[in-house]
Amino acid sequence: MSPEERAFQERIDRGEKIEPKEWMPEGYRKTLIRQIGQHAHSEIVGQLPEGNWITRAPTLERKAILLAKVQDEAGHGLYLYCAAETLGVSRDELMELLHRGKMKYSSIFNYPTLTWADMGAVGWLVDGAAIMNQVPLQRTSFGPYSRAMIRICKEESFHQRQGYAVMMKMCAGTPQQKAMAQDALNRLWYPSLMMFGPSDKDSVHSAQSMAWKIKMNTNDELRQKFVDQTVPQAEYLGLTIPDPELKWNEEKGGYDFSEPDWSEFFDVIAGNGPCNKDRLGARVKAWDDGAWFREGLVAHAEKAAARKAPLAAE
Amino acid sequence: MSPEERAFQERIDRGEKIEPKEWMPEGYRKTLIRQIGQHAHSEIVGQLPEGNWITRAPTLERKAILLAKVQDEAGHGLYLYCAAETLGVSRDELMELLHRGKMKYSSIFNYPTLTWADMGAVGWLVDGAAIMNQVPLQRTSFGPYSRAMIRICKEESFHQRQGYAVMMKMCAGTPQQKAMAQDALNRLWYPSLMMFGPSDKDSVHSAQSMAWKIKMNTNDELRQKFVDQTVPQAEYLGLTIPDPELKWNEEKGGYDFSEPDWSEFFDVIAGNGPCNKDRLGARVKAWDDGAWFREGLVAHAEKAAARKAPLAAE
Amino acid sequence: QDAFLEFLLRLGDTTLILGHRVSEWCGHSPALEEDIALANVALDLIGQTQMWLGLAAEVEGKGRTADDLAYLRDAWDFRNLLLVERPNGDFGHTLMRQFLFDAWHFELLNALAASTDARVGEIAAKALKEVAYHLERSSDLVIRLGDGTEESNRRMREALEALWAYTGEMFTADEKDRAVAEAGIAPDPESLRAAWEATVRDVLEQATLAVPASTFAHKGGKRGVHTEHLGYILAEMQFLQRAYPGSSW
Amino acid sequence: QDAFLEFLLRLGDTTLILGHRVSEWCGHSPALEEDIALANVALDLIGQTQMWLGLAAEVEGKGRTADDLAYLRDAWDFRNLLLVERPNGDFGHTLMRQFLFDAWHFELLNALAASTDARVGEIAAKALKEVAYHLERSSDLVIRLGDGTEESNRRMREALEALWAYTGEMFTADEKDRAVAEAGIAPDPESLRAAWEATVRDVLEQATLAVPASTFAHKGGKRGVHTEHLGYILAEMQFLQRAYPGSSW
Repeated sequence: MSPEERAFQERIDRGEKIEPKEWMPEGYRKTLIRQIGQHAHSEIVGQLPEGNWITRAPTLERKAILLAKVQDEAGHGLYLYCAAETLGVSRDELMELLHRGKMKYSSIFNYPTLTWADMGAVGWLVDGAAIMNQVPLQRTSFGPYSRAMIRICKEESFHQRQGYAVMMKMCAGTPQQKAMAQDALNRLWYPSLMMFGPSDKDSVHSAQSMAWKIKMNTNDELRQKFVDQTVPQAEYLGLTIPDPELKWNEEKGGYDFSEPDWSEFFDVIAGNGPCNKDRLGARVKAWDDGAWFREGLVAHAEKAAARKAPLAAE
Repeated sequence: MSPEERAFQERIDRGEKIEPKEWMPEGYRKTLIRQIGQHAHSEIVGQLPEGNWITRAPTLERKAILLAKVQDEAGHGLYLYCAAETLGVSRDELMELLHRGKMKYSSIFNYPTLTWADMGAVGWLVDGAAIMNQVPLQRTSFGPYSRAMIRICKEESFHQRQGYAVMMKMCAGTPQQKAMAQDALNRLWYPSLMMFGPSDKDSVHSAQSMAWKIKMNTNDELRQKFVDQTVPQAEYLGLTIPDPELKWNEEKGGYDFSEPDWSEFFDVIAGNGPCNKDRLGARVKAWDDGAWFREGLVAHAEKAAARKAPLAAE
Repeated sequence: QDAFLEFLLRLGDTTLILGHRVSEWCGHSPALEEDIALANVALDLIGQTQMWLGLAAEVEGKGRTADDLAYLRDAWDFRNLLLVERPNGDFGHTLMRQFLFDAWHFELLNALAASTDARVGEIAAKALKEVAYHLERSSDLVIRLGDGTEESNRRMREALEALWAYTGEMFTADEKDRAVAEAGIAPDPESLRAAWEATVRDVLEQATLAVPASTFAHKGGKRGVHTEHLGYILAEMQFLQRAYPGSSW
Repeated sequence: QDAFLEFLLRLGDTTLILGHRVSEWCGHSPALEEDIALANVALDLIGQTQMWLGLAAEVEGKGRTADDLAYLRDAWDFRNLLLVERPNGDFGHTLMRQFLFDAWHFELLNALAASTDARVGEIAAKALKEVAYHLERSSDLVIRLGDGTEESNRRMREALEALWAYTGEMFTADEKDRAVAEAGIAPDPESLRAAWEATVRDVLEQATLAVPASTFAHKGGKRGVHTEHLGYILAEMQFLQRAYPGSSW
């Protein structure tokens, strides 16, 4: 470790925040760009599965809540791209990497939303898992990222409560509605567990990221915490977690549960999830179809600037 | 009149059929191309208003009947383009004239189909009016046109009966269904009367066309016949023709009825019907989007021909 | 009473259907800022729908709710303007539709804020703040894209030409419009035209777009005669309420 | 019994949804001959749906009709293959989907014609005549367009690549498939693969298209886990039955 690197690590160890203009190791910068960028991409791709039900929301109030939520997600994307930009990479560059398949987004968004109950389950489980990941990141070492996380966590926990409220309504509703809720849980349970990533035993980058406080907990810790939090919520709803192995382990003070099918996880990562092509295709289409729009705005700005400074322009 | 023209007219007067390779006056050819072409265009544009309900047909049987009907319309288009082609104009040329707005189609298809009852009313009224126009044309002087009309009339009268059957079902159904049927009649009555064209008093071409047996009856004759046929059918359904002036005239042995609003007719002809842009736009889009398809088939045919005759090709 | 109900349905159905159309863009717009802005506009419109249809249900007095009106009527019962059910087209088309609408919506709400009916006045005053912002935003974008590249100008011009014939309906009055106007509940539609035209002329001029000369106007939405598009919107929008009647969501 | 019903729903839902997709082209195809041919294919598929779902309703024995099954079930009750709910895309995409399906459909019906259940055998024999023609036509067009222009080749190649992962589901068996296979009612899905592959290889070779190497297969349709597209199809298809329950049409 060079003296610079040592000093850097000591600042982190003391709990100081690193700010964009300060010195940082290249690896720190790169890891952060990847992590923040992926998170940003997840927010904007994450608009799609929920956007899928806006036009079909069953009441005006639910429609309004869903619209507000999807709008928040776009907003989160914006904060995060801004945080990434402080590291010297532009939003357009990051988007291009996404569109060319060079950067990932959370694989959960490659699953379809098939019934209205998914609007509940996504809020409850997917936002729940996201929060579990994000709450510790409020204390991450990189200042802009930490501040973005603080804003985002506040809204996300609101979303999670709304999602759970949808589930409560469904579970207190007709037998069909309750069946819909159970079906959503069945489909989304394991993909939600996958959101924490494979076991840390199999992860190479984890140790360095944890030292840098870019990653605050191990994947397995967070997954356990998520299961322990979620099982009683499911019980309260009267729903059954689709895991026959699930049971309380008094000794460890948490639930034992089945691992998700990691071969499915790697399939989805490799592009073979149910919706990978549709999701990325939708984003690329939005971007390509909108090129004229962005170019139009740039051209106008240039004209306006030229008109404002007619002498300087000559 | 030249001797040729006189001989030609005498043949027509004797009830002989004119065949494609025989001599005919340029005006006869041009008028026929316009009339047959417009009729062909009407068949293919006419797929759209009914096609609009295929995916929403309320039962599998109704869906099948509607599909068969729309298929027949495309088939009629094909017969008619073939008949026009015998006069030396290709289908592609005619289509291009349609797409550039240089040829018309029946203005009735610029009205929207807004409820399922329209599938009944279109069959009953629109096909009914079309048959009224077409039955006499089975005796038209131009052989290919006459033969196409004979085939078409047979199928059209089948369609009309099916449309009337839909109306019967609706009128015997719930109050909502009956209201839907009445609403369809209200919207389509005057546009159907317009299908016969303005009063012959205002038509310049009529006399020549009638002499040539391209037009067999005056517009007003056919319109009167249509009203006289349709009013009792509406009564049988328990529906009210939306014309307070409608009443039986014992003296003339037919109904007195209100003229349609001819200013609306000319508006629609001028491009300002409710659906003109959507209809023509849909056809142009189908054609343009399909260019690669047609070119692919031509390219393949050329390759196949070249492969069959490798020596001749060298 | 009857005319008042009709007036409220016309307004509430219009904001509902436009909100639906705008929301179709969620996650598919050309820029992240637009995703946010469009979701916001849709959200405002749906919020206004809740108020207008809520009041309509109250005025109707048959125990129906705003949701019943939104989800359990078929196309022929809808009273929205044809303009708002037009398909989104490209993003320029959507923006132009929004601008032509916002410019009218703003004038209407401005007049409604002085309604003799206090409930109408209150809703209008609340909505006016939102719509003032919608108009500011759509005007600005129409100007920038009209006066942008050759392509953006062409797209905005084509959108304007395609939509122009759907603007006249905003200003045509029938006996029901006249009845609410006489009662001082709402302005005479025709009275909004001059201010609307002034806004439109001003913005289009800055956008280097010519105001179309045609005065032809498609009509029918306000009396339930729609385009073929509305049926598809409703089939999608109403699916859950239709498929699971009587459920609570 | 249960497995037999499931088998019939899988087949009837598949023909229904493909018939729906194909019918979306009516009046919008690239040539008049194609308008006619597609309407004809859709018509055949809807006719087959009436027979399969009619038999399903009979086997179910709960007094439901084919129309009840088609119009009053939600997406999660549908058992169609995912392949047939994929959006139409361009015309080449639609044709490729049809070809990949027809090649399987033909082998399936061929085997079903020898079903131990006479009703199944009869329906299959009737449908086989139609489907033999569908396959002839779609094979021919795939060949001509694959071996046409550079653009038509590219479009057919892209369609093939996009759809390939949806073909595997046709050949994967679950316990219900195995139960009807053991009863001699239907062939084991896996047993159809060799003949299908032979047809596909032969046609693609003539079309100068490479058979994709990937063996990944999307699954779920046969147990009611669909793509997001099916919900929209059903909302549209079922609107009238849902909005006017109990009416007779």
